[in-house]
Amino acid sequence: MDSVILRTATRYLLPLLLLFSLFALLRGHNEPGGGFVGGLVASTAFVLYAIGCGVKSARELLMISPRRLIGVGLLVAGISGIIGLLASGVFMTAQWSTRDFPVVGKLGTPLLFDIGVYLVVVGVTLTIIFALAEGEE
Amino acid sequence: MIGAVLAGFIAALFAPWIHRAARGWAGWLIALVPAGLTLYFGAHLERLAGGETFSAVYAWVSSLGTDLAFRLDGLGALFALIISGVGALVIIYGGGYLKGDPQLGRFYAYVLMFMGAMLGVVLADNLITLFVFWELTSISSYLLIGFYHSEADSRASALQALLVTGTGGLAMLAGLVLLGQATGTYTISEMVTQPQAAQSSSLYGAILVLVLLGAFTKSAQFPFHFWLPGAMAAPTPVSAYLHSATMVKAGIYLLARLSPVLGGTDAWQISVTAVGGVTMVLGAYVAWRQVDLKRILAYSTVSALGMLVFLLGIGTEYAVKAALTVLLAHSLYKGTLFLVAGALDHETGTRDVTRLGGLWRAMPWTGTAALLGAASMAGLPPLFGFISKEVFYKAAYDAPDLAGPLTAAAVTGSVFMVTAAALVSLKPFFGARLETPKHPHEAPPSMLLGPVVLAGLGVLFAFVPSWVAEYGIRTAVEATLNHAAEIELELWPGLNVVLLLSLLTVAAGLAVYALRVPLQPWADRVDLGARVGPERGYRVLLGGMLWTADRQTRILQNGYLRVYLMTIVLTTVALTGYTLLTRADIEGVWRLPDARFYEIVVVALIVVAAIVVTQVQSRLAAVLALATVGYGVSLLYIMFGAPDLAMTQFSIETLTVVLFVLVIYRLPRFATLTNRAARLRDALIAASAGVLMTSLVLILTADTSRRHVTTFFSENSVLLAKGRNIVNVILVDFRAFDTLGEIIVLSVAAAGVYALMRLRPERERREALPETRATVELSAMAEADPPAEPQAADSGR
Amino acid sequence: MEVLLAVVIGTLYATGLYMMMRRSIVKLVIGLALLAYGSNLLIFTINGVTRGAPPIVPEGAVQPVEPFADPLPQALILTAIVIGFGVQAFTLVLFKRTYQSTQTDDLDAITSTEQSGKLKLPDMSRRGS
Amino acid sequence: MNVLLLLPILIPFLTAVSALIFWHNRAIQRRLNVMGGIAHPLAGIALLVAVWREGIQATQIGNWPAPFGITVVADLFSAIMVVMTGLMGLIVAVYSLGSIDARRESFGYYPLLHTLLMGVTGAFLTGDMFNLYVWFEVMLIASFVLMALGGHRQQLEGALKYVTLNLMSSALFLTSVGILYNLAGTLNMADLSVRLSNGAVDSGLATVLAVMFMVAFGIKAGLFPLFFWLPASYHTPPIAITALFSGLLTKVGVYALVRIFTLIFVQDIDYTHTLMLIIAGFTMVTGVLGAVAQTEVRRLLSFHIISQIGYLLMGLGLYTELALTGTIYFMVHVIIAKSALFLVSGIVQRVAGSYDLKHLGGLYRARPGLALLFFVPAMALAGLPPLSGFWAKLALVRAGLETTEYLIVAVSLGVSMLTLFSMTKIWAEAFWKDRPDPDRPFAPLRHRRELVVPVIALAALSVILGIGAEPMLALARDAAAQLLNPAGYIEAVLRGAA
Repeated sequence: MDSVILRTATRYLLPLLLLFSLFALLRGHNEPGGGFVGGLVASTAFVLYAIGCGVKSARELLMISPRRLIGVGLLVAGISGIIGLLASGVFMTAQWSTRDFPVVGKLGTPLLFDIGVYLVVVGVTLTIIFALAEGEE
Repeated sequence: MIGAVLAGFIAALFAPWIHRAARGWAGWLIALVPAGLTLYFGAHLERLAGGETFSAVYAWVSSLGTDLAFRLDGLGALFALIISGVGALVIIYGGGYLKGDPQLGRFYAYVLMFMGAMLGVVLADNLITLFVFWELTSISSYLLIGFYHSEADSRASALQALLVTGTGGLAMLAGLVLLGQATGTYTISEMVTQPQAAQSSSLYGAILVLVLLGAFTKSAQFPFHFWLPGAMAAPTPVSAYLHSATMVKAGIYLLARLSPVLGGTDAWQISVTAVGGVTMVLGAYVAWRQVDLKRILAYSTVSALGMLVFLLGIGTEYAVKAALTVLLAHSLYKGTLFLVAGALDHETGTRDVTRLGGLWRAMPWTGTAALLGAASMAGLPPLFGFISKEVFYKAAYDAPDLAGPLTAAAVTGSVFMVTAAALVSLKPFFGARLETPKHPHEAPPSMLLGPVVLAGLGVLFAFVPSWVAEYGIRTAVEATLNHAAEIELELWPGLNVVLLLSLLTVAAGLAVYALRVPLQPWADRVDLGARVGPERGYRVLLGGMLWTADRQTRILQNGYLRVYLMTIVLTTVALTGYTLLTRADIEGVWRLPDARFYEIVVVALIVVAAIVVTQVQSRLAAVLALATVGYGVSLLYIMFGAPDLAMTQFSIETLTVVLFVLVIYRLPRFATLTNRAARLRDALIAASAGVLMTSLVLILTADTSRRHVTTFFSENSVLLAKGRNIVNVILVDFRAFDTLGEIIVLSVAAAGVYALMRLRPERERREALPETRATVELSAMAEADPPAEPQAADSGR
Repeated sequence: MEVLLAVVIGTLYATGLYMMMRRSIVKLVIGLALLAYGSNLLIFTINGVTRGAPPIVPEGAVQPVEPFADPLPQALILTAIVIGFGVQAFTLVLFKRTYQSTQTDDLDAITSTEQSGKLKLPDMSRRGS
Repeated sequence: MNVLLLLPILIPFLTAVSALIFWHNRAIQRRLNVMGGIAHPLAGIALLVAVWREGIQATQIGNWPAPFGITVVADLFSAIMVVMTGLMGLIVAVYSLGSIDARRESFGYYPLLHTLLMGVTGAFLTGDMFNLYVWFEVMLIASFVLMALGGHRQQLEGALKYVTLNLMSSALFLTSVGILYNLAGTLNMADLSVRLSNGAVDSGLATVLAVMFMVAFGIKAGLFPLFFWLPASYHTPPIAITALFSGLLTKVGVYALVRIFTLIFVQDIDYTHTLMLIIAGFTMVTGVLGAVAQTEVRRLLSFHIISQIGYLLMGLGLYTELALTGTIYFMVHVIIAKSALFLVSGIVQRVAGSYDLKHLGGLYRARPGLALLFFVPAMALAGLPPLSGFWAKLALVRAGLETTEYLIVAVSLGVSMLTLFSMTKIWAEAFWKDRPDPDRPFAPLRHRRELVVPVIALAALSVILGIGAEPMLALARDAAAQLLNPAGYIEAVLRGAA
């Protein structure tokens, strides 16, 4: 799979796809999208990059180990639930900001939760694919 | 009273320590517990004779109607005295018999535990509590029969005894529960006051059979008797105690105890008398033809137990009196003889009567005890055995029905008992002196005390029969019958038919003894298969069970994943399909196809791709066809208002293809491994599941007006949850808990993949295939669990 | 339309199970995937298919316009799809490792954990004489 | 009270996540493991006390009213099961410290262990059918990984079958949940109970669905003829994992059966519960015969799991208060006794070098303490009085006789005899018999404290549960009464709902 075209294409595709994934994540509450779709798109971006440029450089680009990403994502999701527990006494009760933000609309713990989902999905997918790709070396 | 029962268990806990501390004196020391109990129960005799009873109730498992209820009455006291008294002698005896054995501490513990359990049985006033102790005696017996656990024979005998008595015990449990149901109480003393409750119940027959099964197995009645000779694998003091004096009499106790509730009916009389009679005759007949001292005694015990059951079956006041008298006499003389046999074995190194002879000089005390015991067993005056034989004959002779045949049976059994008695006493001690493996000495004091005391009591009781009658037998009979009774025992009843029968019995018995060698070939011919029959049945049953177990497991758990899958699919289809056809009204209008062209195209694409998956030979083609199905499904999602699903399905499909390619790359090509018939069969099974699912969908889509919670989501998504994409709002807010679980699943899956790829057993790299028989190094073992040991491949097809 | 979808679902279940009952590890995992599609589509279909009309509230409105697809089954299926993905990835790797370890792709040969030990009958014959 | 319901789920969650974050630090992971292991049962006990004192507890996740959001709810049965989960978690967590190798530890063993506990706890506490599916999946994936972790050939082979057959069950479960939503329009169990009992749902179709659920959960519970995955795989992972699985996984399947067949599917008891009795009988018999045919201790014990499941199902099938009391008490008893036996067999293997009866022997003389530690739970399992198994058996037998289901009672008593037979087989072969290879010395037991203390705790519990059976039985009876009168459960869940 050592193709110059693919390598170049993925290099340009990566930022685009990542941007789209963030967009899908943030808009998810109102339009089709969300943490899952966003996370999957982002991982696809990295997977394509890994196919084009190798797993090693994909890892370098990601900077953080995908396994750690999983831990962080779970923690973020967990914390978003616990915020609700602390604030209202019931686990996962949504807490919202009072004013609107551009693109996203209101900020709230469900969004935080969705970010956690996003991180977990990226971490999981990349852990799996990287482990498989490297396992055969 | 609970203290008396628990004393044995508590002492059992400490026995090994006492043994370690006191060494040779431990037996004498530990025997203080049962000796103390003997005094304790003895002290109650006076007041029991005065008509009092003693009871104590402690709440226990009230939810299941089980209280620790104990009640000391005459019957219980008679048994309790035998249990604790013989127990004390046996423990002292055991200290000598097993001197130097590393397991002696355990012996004390088990015997004490048994004693506690046995006392529990005879004192319990609650059926379930009685059963609890009953089972504990079985397990103590198991541990004691298997005392010489290195011997395969001991282990097999222990198991046999446990299985036979245990099975009977479980039947009895069912019987006792039914009895409790029928009478409305589990308290025995209450039950006894209303016998009609059980006997008029429709369950009476079942109760009787089940309870009798328990009693008969425990008391070694034909055809369950064979475990008792097997139990002789136990150390001799154990045989004397459990398998002669006490545990085997638990069944007798139960029959006596429940006779007011269950007895008196024709069914009771016929079955109990018949079983007892057959056991009595058979046991005695087999006894005299043994050569092993302990086996002679074991079969004669079987016979004596049969005698007791026989008497309880007759069930008259006199028969009950006879039963309890015989019981007392038997405990004394049989205990003596077992302990003598043990001493002979211990001192000479053999129990084979053909190799024993002329030992009187070497072992005069033992010999005296043996003679007294045997004379009592043979029913010679002036011994207590004579008195018991007299009342026994009289009970049979006076039986209300069939007195003739019953008396004949009683006499026949007794004749052979006399022979057996002669065999164990005359043969070893008199006649020509035979060489034995060990040079014989008189037994040590610890081993003489038991036989001498028991034999002495046999003499003593014969001279104070009225005292025994007043304090031992009468109260017990009254407790058994639940009404007052007049009891007399006499050493010399005067010249009558019964006495003549006794004389005849002794003469015939001695004649058989004298002629035993010439009679042997004849006897072999009349073997009746009694000894082999039921035991062979046991073996066939056990073997059959093992065979069935093995076979069914090989068939069910056959190792073929596809067969497992097939079974599960067929079970699902059969159960669901059957239920659908029989329990549900299938109706409703099936919507006519209103599909649009492009929808039909997508549907056709999916169907074709799915079928292609099953047919292609190339792995890559299969993966691509699978992906086509996946993309097709995501098209369906987008067409029918589920963009989120479509996007998710689409991106996951893409990643899945990458995954498959990464993995399948290294896997082998497809090969067609099954033949056409198997493929057709599988296709039919799979199709049946498909048809079921299609039908379900058709039935269920007929009515989709059941949305119940959806309205809440659509109404509140924007207002309360501040999101317009309802699916996403459900995922991150309304049902975010699901999503939390979901990302955990993902995380674990990732961790799993990572671990599978990176964590491999070290030796896998070295060996292409693991060896078939693992030789596990100790060092590796101590460090970590080894892989499962592969077993020899002996069931492969 | 439901009739067609019902046929699709039946086909997916049938082909999935058929593939699982082959003797090949790879076919087994493909069969599992087909089964997953089948059950997702089943939930989707029986809970009402509605052309177009995703369950999204138009901007400015507070409620979606009827008729709209039931969002709950969609959320459930989405969860199931994602869970299925994770499980499938693990399964795939597990099967691959099994193949590497056993050196065979033939499921019928993968039975080493299954043999029942032979049992000897307790020997009673030595007793009695 | 909401926090009490959440803690048993959150504690293992946070333990697992923290351990995941400290992936490379075994020492911290081990410490977290113990802390989480202790906190979990404590939280469970707190919950049980609350339910005992104040009645059924429920909370709505995200504060969305039932039946729209997800309800977490604990009645006595749930709370008992949560306590047992925490207890088993603690026992196995400690035992693992001494028995799991460093390599497994550094590949996520502890996070996986606690994730499994979280999944199990979640399944016991959720009041929502789909959420139950999710927790099942959490539990399953964690068990998949634990089973395969280490990558030995036998583990992989076992895991292959385990995974495949359990995924079948999941697919069927998911399908059934979809159909359930179609039929009733709700996923909340209490709401389902209401809607299925008030005629809103076609009862014939509900019965069909009930049977589908019975099969789906039946696979997880290991019922006849769906149990194949269990004997194929349970003996392959390290013994600590086997013990945990044996204690909890099939029990979750049984829990789910009990829950739905007391709360939701009670519209055609004659049919469904009779079917259950038939299956229960076959499960008991085939399981115990399977055990009888084994000589490998772990396989033998694995088959016993199946047999015991038959007893649990028998109580549900009889469907009286006493019968359900029996099931619940039996569940507690069997979790303890069976795990103890597995853990003891692990010690035996360490000392004597094998799990195979053919190679074992001589332990009675050489290791009397170990013999006692085996004997107590073994006899408890065989139902010997006055140990825990006896009361469980007695309750079921009584319930069966009271409802005149004589056949199943006879079968259950026969099976208990065979159970005793197979326990004495281990006893006679591993302990009584002389060592077949007297030249091979017994190995000294390393990590004695971590290995022996949990087993002693379990054996002691088995004795206490037996001799002091009354408190637990009374608790089980109250739990059974709650199950038979779902009104309280429904009220607690739907309280304040529209």
